[in-house]
Formats: sequence, C-alpha cells, structure tokens
Amino acid sequence: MKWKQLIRNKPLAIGGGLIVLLLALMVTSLFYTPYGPNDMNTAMRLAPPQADYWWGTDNFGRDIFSRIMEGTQTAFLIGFSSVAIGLFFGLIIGAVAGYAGGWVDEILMRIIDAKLAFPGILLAIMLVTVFGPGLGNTIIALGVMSIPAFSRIARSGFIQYKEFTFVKAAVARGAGPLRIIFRHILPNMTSPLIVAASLRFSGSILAEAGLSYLGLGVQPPDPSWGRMLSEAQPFIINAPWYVLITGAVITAMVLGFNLLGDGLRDAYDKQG
Amino acid sequence: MRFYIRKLLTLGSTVLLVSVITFLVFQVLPGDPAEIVLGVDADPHQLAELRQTMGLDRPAAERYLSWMKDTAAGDFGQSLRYHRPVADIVAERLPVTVSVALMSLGLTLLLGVPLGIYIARNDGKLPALLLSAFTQLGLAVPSFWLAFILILVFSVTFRWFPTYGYVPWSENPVRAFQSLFLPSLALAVPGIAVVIRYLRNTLLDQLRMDYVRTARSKGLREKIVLYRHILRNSLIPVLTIVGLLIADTLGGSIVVENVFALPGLGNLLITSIGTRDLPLLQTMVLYIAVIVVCINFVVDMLYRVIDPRIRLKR
Amino acid sequence: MASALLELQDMEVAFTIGKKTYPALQQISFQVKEGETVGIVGESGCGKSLTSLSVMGLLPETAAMTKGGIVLDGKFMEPASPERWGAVRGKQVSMIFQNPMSALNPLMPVGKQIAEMAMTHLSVSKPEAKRLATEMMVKVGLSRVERLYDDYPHQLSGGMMQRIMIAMALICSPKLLIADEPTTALDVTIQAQILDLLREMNRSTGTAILLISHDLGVIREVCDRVIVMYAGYIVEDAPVGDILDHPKHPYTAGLLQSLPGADKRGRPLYTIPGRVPALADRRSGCPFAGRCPSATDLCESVAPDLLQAAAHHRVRCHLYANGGRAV
Amino acid sequence: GCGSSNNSSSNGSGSSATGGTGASAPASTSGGKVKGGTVRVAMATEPDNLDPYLSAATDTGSMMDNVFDGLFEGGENSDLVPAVAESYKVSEDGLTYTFTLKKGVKFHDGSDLTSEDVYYSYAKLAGLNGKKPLSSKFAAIEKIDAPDDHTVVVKLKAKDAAFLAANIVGIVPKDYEGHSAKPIGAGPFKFNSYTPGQQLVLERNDSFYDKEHAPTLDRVEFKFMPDANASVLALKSGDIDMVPGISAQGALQLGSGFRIVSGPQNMVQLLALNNSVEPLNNVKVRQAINHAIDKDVIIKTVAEGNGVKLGSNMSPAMKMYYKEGLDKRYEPNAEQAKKLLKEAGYESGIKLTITVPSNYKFHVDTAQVIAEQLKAVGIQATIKQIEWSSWLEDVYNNAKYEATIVGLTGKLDPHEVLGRYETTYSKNFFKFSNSEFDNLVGKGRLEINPDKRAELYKQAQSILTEQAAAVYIMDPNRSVAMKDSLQGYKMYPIQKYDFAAMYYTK
Amino acid sequence: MTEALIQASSLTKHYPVPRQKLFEKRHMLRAVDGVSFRIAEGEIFGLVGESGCGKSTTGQLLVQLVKQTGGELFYQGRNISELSDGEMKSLRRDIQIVFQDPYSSLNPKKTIGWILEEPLIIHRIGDKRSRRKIVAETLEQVGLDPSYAGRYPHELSGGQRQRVGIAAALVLTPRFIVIDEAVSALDVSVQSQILNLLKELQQKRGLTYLFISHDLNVVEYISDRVGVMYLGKMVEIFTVGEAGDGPLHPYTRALFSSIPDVKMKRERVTLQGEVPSPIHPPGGCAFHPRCPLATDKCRVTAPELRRVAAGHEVSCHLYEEANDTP
Ligand SMILES: Nc1ncnc2c1ncn2[C@@H]1O[C@H](COP(=O)(O)OP(=O)(O)OP(=O)(O)O)[C@@H](O)[C@H]1O
Ligand SMILES: Nc1ncnc2c1ncn2[C@@H]1O[C@H](COP(=O)(O)OP(=O)(O)OP(=O)(O)O)[C@@H](O)[C@H]1O
Ligand SMILES: [Mg+2]
Ligand SMILES: [Mg+2]
Repeated sequence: MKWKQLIRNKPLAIGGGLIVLLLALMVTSLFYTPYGPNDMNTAMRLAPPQADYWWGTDNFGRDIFSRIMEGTQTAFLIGFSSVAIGLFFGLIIGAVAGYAGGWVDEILMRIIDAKLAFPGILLAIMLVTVFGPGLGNTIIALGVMSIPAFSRIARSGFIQYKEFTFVKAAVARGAGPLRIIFRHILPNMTSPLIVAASLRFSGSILAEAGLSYLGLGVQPPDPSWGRMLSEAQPFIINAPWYVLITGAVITAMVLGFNLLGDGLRDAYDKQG
Repeated sequence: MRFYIRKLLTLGSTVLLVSVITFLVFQVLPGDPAEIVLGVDADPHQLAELRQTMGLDRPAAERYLSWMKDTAAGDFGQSLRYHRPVADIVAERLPVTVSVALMSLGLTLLLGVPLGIYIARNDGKLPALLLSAFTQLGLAVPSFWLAFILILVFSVTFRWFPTYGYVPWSENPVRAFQSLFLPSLALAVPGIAVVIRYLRNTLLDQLRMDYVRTARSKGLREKIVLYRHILRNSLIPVLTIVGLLIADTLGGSIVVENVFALPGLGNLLITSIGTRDLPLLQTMVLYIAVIVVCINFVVDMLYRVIDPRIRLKR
Repeated sequence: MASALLELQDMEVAFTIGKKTYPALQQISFQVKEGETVGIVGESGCGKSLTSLSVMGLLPETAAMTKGGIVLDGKFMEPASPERWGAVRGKQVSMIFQNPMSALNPLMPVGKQIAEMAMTHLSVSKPEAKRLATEMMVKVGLSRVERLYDDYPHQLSGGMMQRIMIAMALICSPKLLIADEPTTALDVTIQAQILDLLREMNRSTGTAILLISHDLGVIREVCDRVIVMYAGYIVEDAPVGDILDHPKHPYTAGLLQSLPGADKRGRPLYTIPGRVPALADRRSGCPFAGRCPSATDLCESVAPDLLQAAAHHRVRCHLYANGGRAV
Repeated sequence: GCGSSNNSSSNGSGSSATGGTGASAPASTSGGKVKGGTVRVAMATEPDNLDPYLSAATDTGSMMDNVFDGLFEGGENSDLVPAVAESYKVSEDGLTYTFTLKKGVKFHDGSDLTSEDVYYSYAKLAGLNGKKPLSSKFAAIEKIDAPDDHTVVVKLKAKDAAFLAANIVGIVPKDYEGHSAKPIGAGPFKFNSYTPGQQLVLERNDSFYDKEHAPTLDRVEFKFMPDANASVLALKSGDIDMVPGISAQGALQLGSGFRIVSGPQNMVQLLALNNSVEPLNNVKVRQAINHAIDKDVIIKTVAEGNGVKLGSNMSPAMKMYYKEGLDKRYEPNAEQAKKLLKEAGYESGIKLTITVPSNYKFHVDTAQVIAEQLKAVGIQATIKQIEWSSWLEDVYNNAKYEATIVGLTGKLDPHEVLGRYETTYSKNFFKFSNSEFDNLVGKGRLEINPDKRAELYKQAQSILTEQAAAVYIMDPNRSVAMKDSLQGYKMYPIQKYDFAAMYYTK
Repeated sequence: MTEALIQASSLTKHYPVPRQKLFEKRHMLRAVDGVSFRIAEGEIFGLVGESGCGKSTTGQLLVQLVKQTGGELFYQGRNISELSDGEMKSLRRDIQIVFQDPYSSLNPKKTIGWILEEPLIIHRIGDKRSRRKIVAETLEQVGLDPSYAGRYPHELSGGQRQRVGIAAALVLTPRFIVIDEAVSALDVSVQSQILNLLKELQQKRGLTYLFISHDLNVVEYISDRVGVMYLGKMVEIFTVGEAGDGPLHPYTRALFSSIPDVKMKRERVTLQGEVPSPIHPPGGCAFHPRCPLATDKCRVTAPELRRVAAGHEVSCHLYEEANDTP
C-alpha cells in the first residue's frame, strides 16, 4: 500500500530510480570495472562507443565507461560529505540561533547573511584558491557553501517549533533544553532537512563541475565527472559522445537528486 | 522610519562583515603576488621594486588597516597587473556584468512567469508535463556545458549570434544585445526553471486558500481570480527566490563570462586570482558581495511595497 | 406561502480518492423559501460545509455531484457550467465563511474587495462602486468607512472583517446568503453583534439566510427553521422551536442533552458514545445506529427514509416510521 | 631540424576561406597577395603593461613587438637580425660595443630615432639615469656614449657573451613616459587602442623605415578570450581569423578551411627531479625513471604528435647549441629500469610524488601518462596538483618537491637556458650540482667565439643527460591556426608574431 | 475556605512591543496586569474572558511556562520564584497543564506510549517495566485502551487526542492542573465526554484545576468559582451555583447575556465596540468605554478588586460605596 503510493509519486519514483541505478554503479565499481580507469590504450584514442568500449574512449585511450563508474565514487563522496558538513554546521548554527533567539540569533544571522552575500560559486572559488584545489578542499568548500541553506531551515524550524504546544508541554513536564532540541524538535525537522539535503546534493555536484571547468575542482588522479566533462570539452566536435555522455551522467545524477527532493517534499506535504 | 534605519544598520554591519571576510580570505592566499606578476624568470630588480610598490614588505596588519581606511575613503588602490586605479577597472567591467545579470534576470522573469502560470493552469496535462520535465533538465545541466552547446548551436551552426565578445550599448545597441543574448540565456536557464517551478507550486498552493474561495464565491471569472487575486499573492514567495537568484546569477557570470570572453567582473576575477592581483580581487569580491547585499535590501523593500502586512505592521 | 428560492433535490456528493468513490452527502433534499432563515447543525464532518459549497457550485476538485441537483430561483443549475455559476454567485447567492481573516485577500484593501463585487455584477463605474461599497459598510455597522475603505484585512479586528464579508456578500442584494460558521472564530460579545446584524439584514433586505453552525444556541437566535445533519444525511428538519424544545431524532436529542450549563452542575453530562464515522467507515443501515441508545436490529440493516413525522417536521428514524409517511 | 618554416607542417587543406569575414576582408584582389585587411587574433591573456620596459608577460611582448623595434630582431634561426642598427662592432677585449644606426628611422609620432633615444632607452634599462635598473641584462653596462646621431657606444663592466642578444629590446623615444596609455615605438604597426578585457588594436605604420619588410595588413586586433575551446569555436564560426598557441586538441576540431602552422617553440618540457632528496639523489634511480618513460607516447597522446622529443635541456630550435642524439640515450625499457632500481637498492619499488601546476592542462595530462608508465616499473607515482602561485613558491623558489612537470621557455642565449643548473644559481630547483658542468657553463659565459661557445654548451648538455638531472620530454610544437587565406606567418624560436610579414590572399 | 494551594498576588506579565519609530518610548503589552486570586485545594477555579484578555498567559504563569514580570506566586505557601532549579523541577511534578489544541500539543513524530512515558523518564520514576505499567494505567483512566500506546497522534480522533493530552498531564500524579481551553475545539458530544472525565478525575484524585475557557456554559457547569478577566485584569471573582449570588460586574453580566441560549430567545445586553488593545488600555476603569453604566469616575480612577460578599469579589465603582461604609 505504502509502496504503491510512493511509486505513484512520479518524481520520487524517477529520481529514486536514477539514484539507485547510480548507487548500483558505484557499488559495482568498488569491485569491478571493465578496464582499469587509468589504463591507457594509446592505440584506441577517442574511439567511439563500440562493443569493447561501451561509451568509447578518451584522448588517452582510457575507457570512458570505466572512468564514469569510478567517478560515481567521487560524486557520491563529494555529495554526501559536503552535505554532511553543511548539515552538521548548518544545524548547529540554526539550532543555536533559533533556540536561543535574541542577540545570539542576531549575530549568527548577520554572519550567515554575510556569507550569503558571496554567491555560492564565488565562495567556493575563494576557498579553493586559498586552500588549493583537490578532493578534500573541494568538499570543504562545497560544504561551507551549503551551510547557509541548512542553517536557515534549521533556524526557522526551531523558531516555529519552539512555540508549538507540544514543546511547551514538554517544558511543563520538566524537559531540559537538550531533550527539547534532540527529542522533540529535531525529529520533526527531518523532512525539510532531507529535502534540502537532496537538493544541496545536486547543487554540490553542479558546483564541482563548475569548479572543474575553472580548473579548481577535484584533481587527478581522483576521478571526477566535472573534470572529465571539462577535459572532454575540446573534443566536442571530433568526439561528441565523450562530452555528451559525461554531461548526461552529471545531469542524470543532479536530476535524480532534484526529483528525489521534489518527490519527498510532495510526499511529506501530503502526509502533513 | 525606524524600520529603514534598522535595515540600513544591518545592511552596514553585513557589508562590514563581508569586507572582513574578503580581507581575511585573501590574506592567507599562498604565493608571492610580485613573482606571479613577473613570471618564472623575473628580473630580481623588477621583483624587488614591485614588492615595494605592492607594499608587500609591510606587515599584514598594517596593510589591513590602510586598506580599510582607503576603501572607506573610496580609494581602492592600484591594480598590480594593470597598473591602473582599481576603481577605474571595476567601473569599466561593471556595466558588462550588470548588463548580463539584468538581461538574464529579464529573461528569467519574461519566460519564467508566463510559463509558470501556464503550467499551473494546465497542471497534469501533457504540454505542462513536458515543460516541467524541461525545467527539471534546465536545472540539472552544468552552466558552462550549456554555454558551449548554445555556442555550438546558435553561433557555429546557425551564426545567429557572435561566439564571443562584447559590444558596448553606446556603440551599437543591436549588436550589444546580440553579444549579450547567449550568455544571458545560458545564465538564465536554471533561473527560469526555478521560477517556473516555484511559481507553479505557490500558485497551486494559493489556489487552495480561503480567499480564493471567496473570490470565486463572488462570481469573478477564473482569469480575474488568477490575475487579480492569486498572482499577486504568489509573487511574494517568488520575489524571495528572485532575490536569491540574483546572487546565483552574479556567481554564474564568473563561469559564463569566461566562456563567452565577456569583459566583465567574473572574467576579470578569474584572471586576477591567477595573477594574485590582490587589490583588484578584494575590491571585486567586495563589489559583488555588496551588490548582492544591496539587492537583498531592495528585495526587502519590494516586499513592503507588495505586502501591506509588512508595510503596515500594527 | 413564499415560493422556494432554493431547492435541493435528492442530491448526492461523492469524493473520488484514488480509484474509490466515497459518498459524503446522500439524499439531501430541502428547500429555502424567500426571506426565510434556515440553520444547519451537526457535528464536525457531517457535511454541513459541503452542502453549502454545492449550492455555490464551489465543490472541491475531488468532489462531484453524483445524483440529484439544485434548483435556484426556479432554474436548474448545471454543475459544469462556469458561466451560469458566475452569474449566480454573488448576485443571487453569496457566502460568508468561518475565518474572515483568511477569507479576505490579504493584499487588497477591504473596500476594494467590496467594490469589486459591485463592479462585477452591477456594471457600475469605479467611483460608483466605491460609493455603494462605503454605503454598504455603513449599513453593516462600520464607522469611519472612508478610512477603512483603504485599509488592509490585517489592520482590522475579526469582528470588523466579518462585517466586511457581510457587506461584500450583501452589496448586490442577493436573494440568499449562506453563512458557514460565521461567528465560530469570534468572541461571544462580537458573536452577539454579528448575529444581531444578520437578523437585521434579513429583516430589512429580505435576504434569505442559510446559516451553518454547530452551536444550537446560535441557530436558535437567528433561524426560523433548522436542519440537523449527521454523517452526510439530513436526519431532522423542522422549525427551530419544535426541534430544540421537542427533538424527535435521538441524535438531536443527544446533542441537546450533552450541552453543559449551570443547570446541570453536579451531574455528569449526557454523552453520545463514539463519534461521527469517517467517510471510509460509513456503512449501510441507519448511519446513527452505532451510537443510538434506542437502536434496534432494523436500524443496523435498513437505512430509514426522511419521513414527515409532523407538520413541517421531517425525521429520518425508524422510531417515527409508523406515525409518519415517506416524503 | 630547427624552427624554420621548412619544419612547419601544414594542416588542413583546400583554399576555401570561410565566409562571414565581412569587415576584415581584404580591400583589393590581385591574384595572390592582397593589400590591407584586418586580422583578429585570439589571445588567452591581456597585456600586463603596454610599456615595454614595465611589461614582463610573454604574451604582451609578442603583441607589442609589432609596435616596438630594437637594435636587433630575433631571427627565425635563433640568430640576430639587424633592425634599427645597421651594423655593430665589438672591441678586442669584448667590453665595448659600437652600434651604427640606420638613417631615416622614425617613431610613430613622426620624430626621428637617433642615438639620443637609444641612450635614453638603455640608460633607463641599465639604471644609469639615477634610478633602479629595469633589466638585469643591462646591469652589466658601465657607460653609454652617443658620439653622433647615428652611433652608440656601450661599455660593459665585464665580458658578457649574452649581452648582444639583449639588444632586441625596443627603443623608445626620448623623454616620453606615456607608454602605458599610448605606447610609441618605431615598429611596423602603430598602437591604435586598448580596451581592457576586450581588445588591443594596432594599425599599419605607413612610414615604416624598412621598406622591404613593410606591413601590408591594415589592422591587427588582439581579442582577449580566456577560454581556449571558445576561441576554437570562434575561429570555426569566422569571428576570429587566427588563434596562436592553439592546443593540439583544438587544432583537431577545426576541419577544412584553416591552416595550422606548427614548429618547435624552444620550450623544454621536462619531468624535473629534485636531485637532493631520497631516493632521487641516486643517479641510478633517476636513470631508471628515464628508462621507464616512453616520451613518444606522451607526444602522441598529450600533444597529438606535435612535439619534438628531447634528451637534454636544449630545444632543437636553438640550432646552434643543440646537441643531437641525446634523445636516444634512454630508450624506453622497463627491464633496464627495474634493473637500475635494483642496483640502487630499491628493488621493491619507490613512491614518487609528482607536483604539477594545475593551470597547465598540458603538464597535468603529461603527469597522468607518466604516472601510468611509472607504475609498470614499480614506481608508485602520486599526482599532486597545486596552483601556479604555490608552485612558484614551493617548487621553484624553495625546491620543496620530489618531481614536477613544467615547461621551461626558450631564450635566445644558451646561458639563460643551461645556467639554471649551475650549483650557485639561486633558482636551481633541480638541486643539481656538478662541478664539471659548472666549469663548462662558466667558461661558456665568457667565450665570445660563437663556435667554441657552442661546443662548451653541447658538452654541458651531455652531462645533464648522463646524470639524468631530469627527464627531458619534448619541445611541444607551437601551433598557430589561421584562416587559409591568411599567409606569411613565420615561426620563430621565441614566441613572436610578425604581422608585418603576413597578408591575405584571395 | 480551605488553605490556598495556589496564590497569585499582583501577578503581572508585560511583553515588550517592538518599537515602530526610532526614538519611541518602549511600549508594553500588558497581557496580565496585576492579577490576584487564590485557589483552594480540591477546587475548580474557572477563568473566562474574551480573546486576548490574558487567560492563557495567567495559566502559563501558574505552571511557570512564562516568567512573571511582576507580582508573586505561591504554591502551598512557598514563593515559587525563590525555588532552586532542582526544586522547580520537582514542583513540575505537582503542577501540570493541558492545552487547547489536541493537534499541536502532541509531538507528531512520537507514539502515545513515548509521549506518556517521557515525563516519567525526565523525573527518573520507576524502571522500564513499571513505567510501562503506569502508562497503561493512565491510559485506562482517561478511557483509552492501553493498546493505544503504540499509536501515533495522527491516528487518533480529536477527542482521543485530548484524552492523551490529559493522560500526559496525569502520569506525574500532579495535584494541580491548568486546563487551558481543553474542550473548546471539540464537538458537543465529545466535549461532554471530556468534561465528565475531567470532573471524575478531579473527584477521584482530589485534584485542583484552573479551568480556562471562553465558553461560559462550560465554565458555569464545571467550576466552583469563576474569575472574569478583561484586558489583563481580574474584574470579578464569584461563586457559581446555589452557593453564589450571581455576577455583579456590568462586563460579566453582558458577557453572560451574550451567550445564545438553546432554551429560549432572550433579550440581551449587546456590548458595543470591541476589546481595546492591551498596549494602550483605556485610562480609569479599562471597561469604561464599553460600559453602559460608566460614570465620570470610571473614566478617571481604576477600581480595585474588592470583596462584596463571601466568595465574591468585584472590581467596579458601582459596588464600592455599599461596602466602604462599614
Ligand atoms: N477536500 C476533501 N477531501 C476529502 N474529504 C473531504 C474533503 N473536504 C471534506 N471532506 C470530507 O467530507 C465530509 C464532510 O465535510 P464538511 O466539511 O462538509 O463537514 P462539516 O460538517 O462542515 O464539518 P465542520 O464542522 O468541521 O466544518 C467530512 O467527512 C470530510 O472529512
Ligand atoms: N509571547 C507573547 N509575546 C507577546 N505578546 C503576547 C505573547 N503571548 C501572548 N501575548 C499577548 O498577550 C495578550 C494575552 O494573551 P493570552 O493568550 O493570555 O490571551 P487569552 O485570554 O488566552 O486569549 P485566547 O482566548 O485568544 O486564547 C494578547 O494580547 C496576546 O497577543
Ligand atoms: Mg464546515
Ligand atoms: Mg488562550
């Protein structure tokens, strides 16, 4: 019954399907890829898709499919870690601001405002320039980029739920602030946070692609779709499949998480 | 009155924080700006001279304070790379970035709002579904990729628009428009998608509101209910989104200007990072951030125009 | 005897959720005569609002009239005819709602919202509409109307907003005013003012009123006749005094008995066990059988018809099957 | 071979020029060569300063070289061609240089170029005007004399074989300081306008002194386009006429209607090894790495075949000084590499971090290939990308690295190339130290006889190769793509675009 | 009268109003403005008044969900504001509250069992098994099957939820419960069930209630004494039923006459106008602008709450003279 409802929710079904597919690809890539992702076959450079190379090869003669598979790991790593960072700090800032209110709120929100004044990609560019490009720093930069989104949601959630009578009731029964925050308010905020996390996930994937284009993203030898896409760019006329396939995979993941987020929102809306 | 003063104060404090963040970030930038300017085989004489003119021989704290002081006085210093006042350089580049941002904002609203209304009115029907799917795609495509596809299709294949460059409005408005159209479009696509989705959702939400029922019970025609009653109420949440979009648009212009070789701030920013042109970088980042802050301020004010509940509080 | 202004003929309204349909209103037949004030009472979820919305042609999208129909002022109302409804709504029938705050457009000055109504139906110019609106605002007891005209809903108190709603509803002098719980959100003192106003309006303009409330006291104050609904059915329909003083249906009787008051101090209140069944839980037989103290096996299996138990008194109960006759 | 036109390869066929060139189309048509026309050139970077003495960027130099002329010009074969100077003499002791100037040379503002101007220019560069010297190449000047309008006598403090090549620097008019805004030179093109972020426009100097080499093009417009792919698309769509320094991949996208000229650009791309850190301080390990790397594969994949394999730190573009055959010293041989590693005591393999400047895609790509190749002989290479500025700081200045890939740009004088490996050289980031080498290079600096000098440097190259100071990979070709109708482009051992020699054909 | 369990003396709660103009004086919203009353052990004290007059605020002051800005509150003779944190926590076991909205007063993400067990965990009462037992017993006491422990609030009807709300207040076996509009959102048939339950619990356990409602019929039915509030002030406290002598204050009278009666249509005193803003309450007697009997004195001097008879206090100038003369 519940399953049927979820499937009827089309965005959720399509988005979830895409994500599951990509997850499966990632899990497989941990054990098996058709070719070594870095194995070069200089005799087969920029080969179009064919039986041996499903999605063709790149300019070093590496198997694009294997590299895309390998790249799922980085993509999920970037997505999950940056969202985790954003969620963790965003939640703390938002919770403190929302729960404490008053001047604490005022100060924290000023800082968030100031951070929002830097367009996300600019902030990421600044951080990556300072700390240097690379997987770890990209994740940190994208994580920092996500903090405001989460802290705003957390803050408004806390402000809203603080006034809810069930919270007041818990206070009347002697519950302390920690219990109120962790047992009463947070469980009620999971839905909007999950939705936001899903949307930020795709935001991080897109931002990584942008950073890669500017040469500031994940660096070799870590495989990255963003870098693959910008590396494929020069071959747009000679080997269009390289660009199209890489672009399509990024789009698929972003689309997947966007749809998932939308679908979850719909599902929660209906429930609430 | 009090509201405005309060708003201005928060605006001021945000700007101050922004400047501090900007400064701190660029102070920890690794690398010797002088050497980057002059290159690997720099002449030691030139290097020493440049270091001195850049003030790199002074302690950081001292540079801090003097930058703050000068900036407050409107003196942004000299670009290390271009040997010209930063203010002049920024003033040259700003119109390009602002033009692109405004055009893309225009495109976003001109396309996003009608399409959003269309989808909401035809919710569940095939064309609306296709459009929704299209907007989802628009949101999921990396912007530089989209830019290349646009160049490939509209410039290389059809030759409708130039592949690069910028023609000032004062020189030739038509060519100026042409030169800015593709970049603006590339920049606007995600925004259009966001506006469509947002407008659709709020419209559908509003449709369920009590006052809509009242409007219908008055015997108003559906069109009037939609345009006179629902749309205005839906604009408030859309306004928030547009406010946020402007920041994204300015951020996105960094990438898009690079692709289209537009002489705007975004383009200059990337070059300046490479050359560690600190005075220029700091000023540009500060500019962009202040623009965003000011736009949010304007959005706040617009809220008050649209929504009497905020304007006439108590 | 005045002619029937509104007549509902064996109307049935059902919700479609997924692939199933759930009837929410069944066998609804009643009349409202010109100038008459009729009340509808019943517990939450009995179908009071749904009844009123179907009269306005404003059923929710998931609901549809599946049987019977509505005759308004002698004309049969086609359910799917927007033009027809557009001309009727506001002009012949208008409606006010429970929560005036959310029922008014928050972004439009209240005066304009009234004038809009006049301009839609009376084909008057803007200044003329404004004049009519301010006049109407004075009539419903608002003061300083010139200033009030440009105020926004949030600047007004609940009572004032409800007066605005009434002014809006009556500006085109409709023949019927539907008021769905117009005072539930208001304080007793303000409720009293609004009820006075409704009565006054009924008296002075001859507008018939269909008043929905779950408060029997309110019904008594305003109405000539009252319809009791239960689980989508009309269970009793009679002049107000008859019903409140000598209720026939066990449900009506139960409702009256369970009312608290100073006179019942020290004694436990009468309670109707259970609650109104949800749409999906409705079953055959008398809908009230599960909660009825005098239910028999017959009630469990056979749904009673709405019978004429006395002059002007209809009851849907097997207890009165012998004395009455089917309508 | 050397960097001359006979080595240039021509890519692309047919003579069908693409349309849409409207404004830039040549004015008249007469068989082949056409007078006039505009060339729009895509440049990746903007000029750093229009003043030739304040600018340091190579790209700026190559644009402004068309505006400024010096006593000499760099020739196609790394030789010196007289420009403003008619002739010169060197004294016996090699300390005094006497230059005779051509007559009738005029600056763009119409004034004559005389020895006064040369004096002014050189005094500024050498710091003889009381200010700091602007160029260390001229710091060796002791004094300058201008006995008459057309003679300049320069006296050096010490013998310096590299001094002559320094005289390609442009001469500026006396007492004019406005070059940053409006540069004035004596070159074949005049400065027209500079729009920051957009373009630098030059126009023909009709009163150019060298009638033989007078320019034919009306205008040259340098358009600044940071994105390399976008400039390729722009060339393809006809919005641009010429893309210098087009990437090998970009060149492949063009298709017919375009010509690609390429040749060695006098750059040495190498895998620099830090000779002072374990285990790279062992020459056997360095040699093993040399044997492990197949340079041909790198040239094929990274440069699409457009590169000349190298064996030492000298490009064949430096015809005179290039020692042939060194590129054959280390043939790719995994067995040999393993054997050398074993002898060095690293049988179980080594770990190596290759630091690469992230903004050079070319080097990053090379690093990827090398890492794969090293894996085959048991060397675990990790690629660490850092920003250019960090690279300068960590690698170039402080030699905090194990291995790095970089391209060392060519110079006209061999000392500037090989001097990098001198033990005493402050930026010797190889940490290479070899007394024999130092000795050879030291002698070379003082040797004025060109042939003897060349011999010394050739010997020094052999030492570098033998000691495996680095892995010398290739001199990647400089490729310039242009419309078929654009002709006359010449390849130089330094980055130089001589638009005076270029013209449109019908 | 038995000893007072709860005593409020000049209890005051002022909320600061955000300033509208820059140099404006900071205004206060006088939600509760010097209210004094005593509630005896075992008594049901009703509190009525129009919306916004400060009923809920008073209730929340008594359970210390909001802190008073003035006045004192005594529980069993002890001044609550002098209690330490630990003492305050144990006091919370004795004083409980039931809220109006049965929808928002239960945490939607938790089962009924969890909600009912939580207070026991907070106060470290019993082990897991005994807590379960207490929960089951409490559910039975409020007329719910113990199997409801596994359900979520949204699976329950409004009446059932309100029972859970009452059960949550009962698990700690309090002595005093504030019941804030606990039956207002319910249908009459359900309302009577809950009223019966509350009355029954009160009698069985000897509980004391502060019973807040704007429904005068309900208050009259259940309370022993009723306090009437207007604009943050207590205007009258009177005893209900045979023991009392009926309300005296013009406001109380108007209020009671405004209740529509099912029995008969009767003549009413309809109050004109609406309740003024508690930010700028009228000077003198706050009720004077709407009072049909207002005199000049009422416009100037605020009356005080005075005893006019046993168990009857009124704050009105009309009833001063009679009592002033001894
Ligand atoms: N949009 C809807 N979708 C599904 N069911 C609905 C919808 N609206 C109303 N219902 C159901 O229809 C029935 C009648 O609803 P209606 O609103 O007419 O009740 P009511 O008597 O007005 O109750 P109340 O006193 O709470 O306003 C209820 O059982 C309700 O659950
Ligand atoms: N947290 C608060 N901040 C500011 N003002 C408040 C706050 N809580 C209540 N008020 C104000 O205090 C006054 C009294 O509120 P209270 O909720 O006690 O009224 P009430 O009598 O319970 O009304 P109702 O019958 O509507 O529940 C109101 O004017 C209200 O707006
Ligand atoms: Mg209803
Ligand atoms: Mg309250």
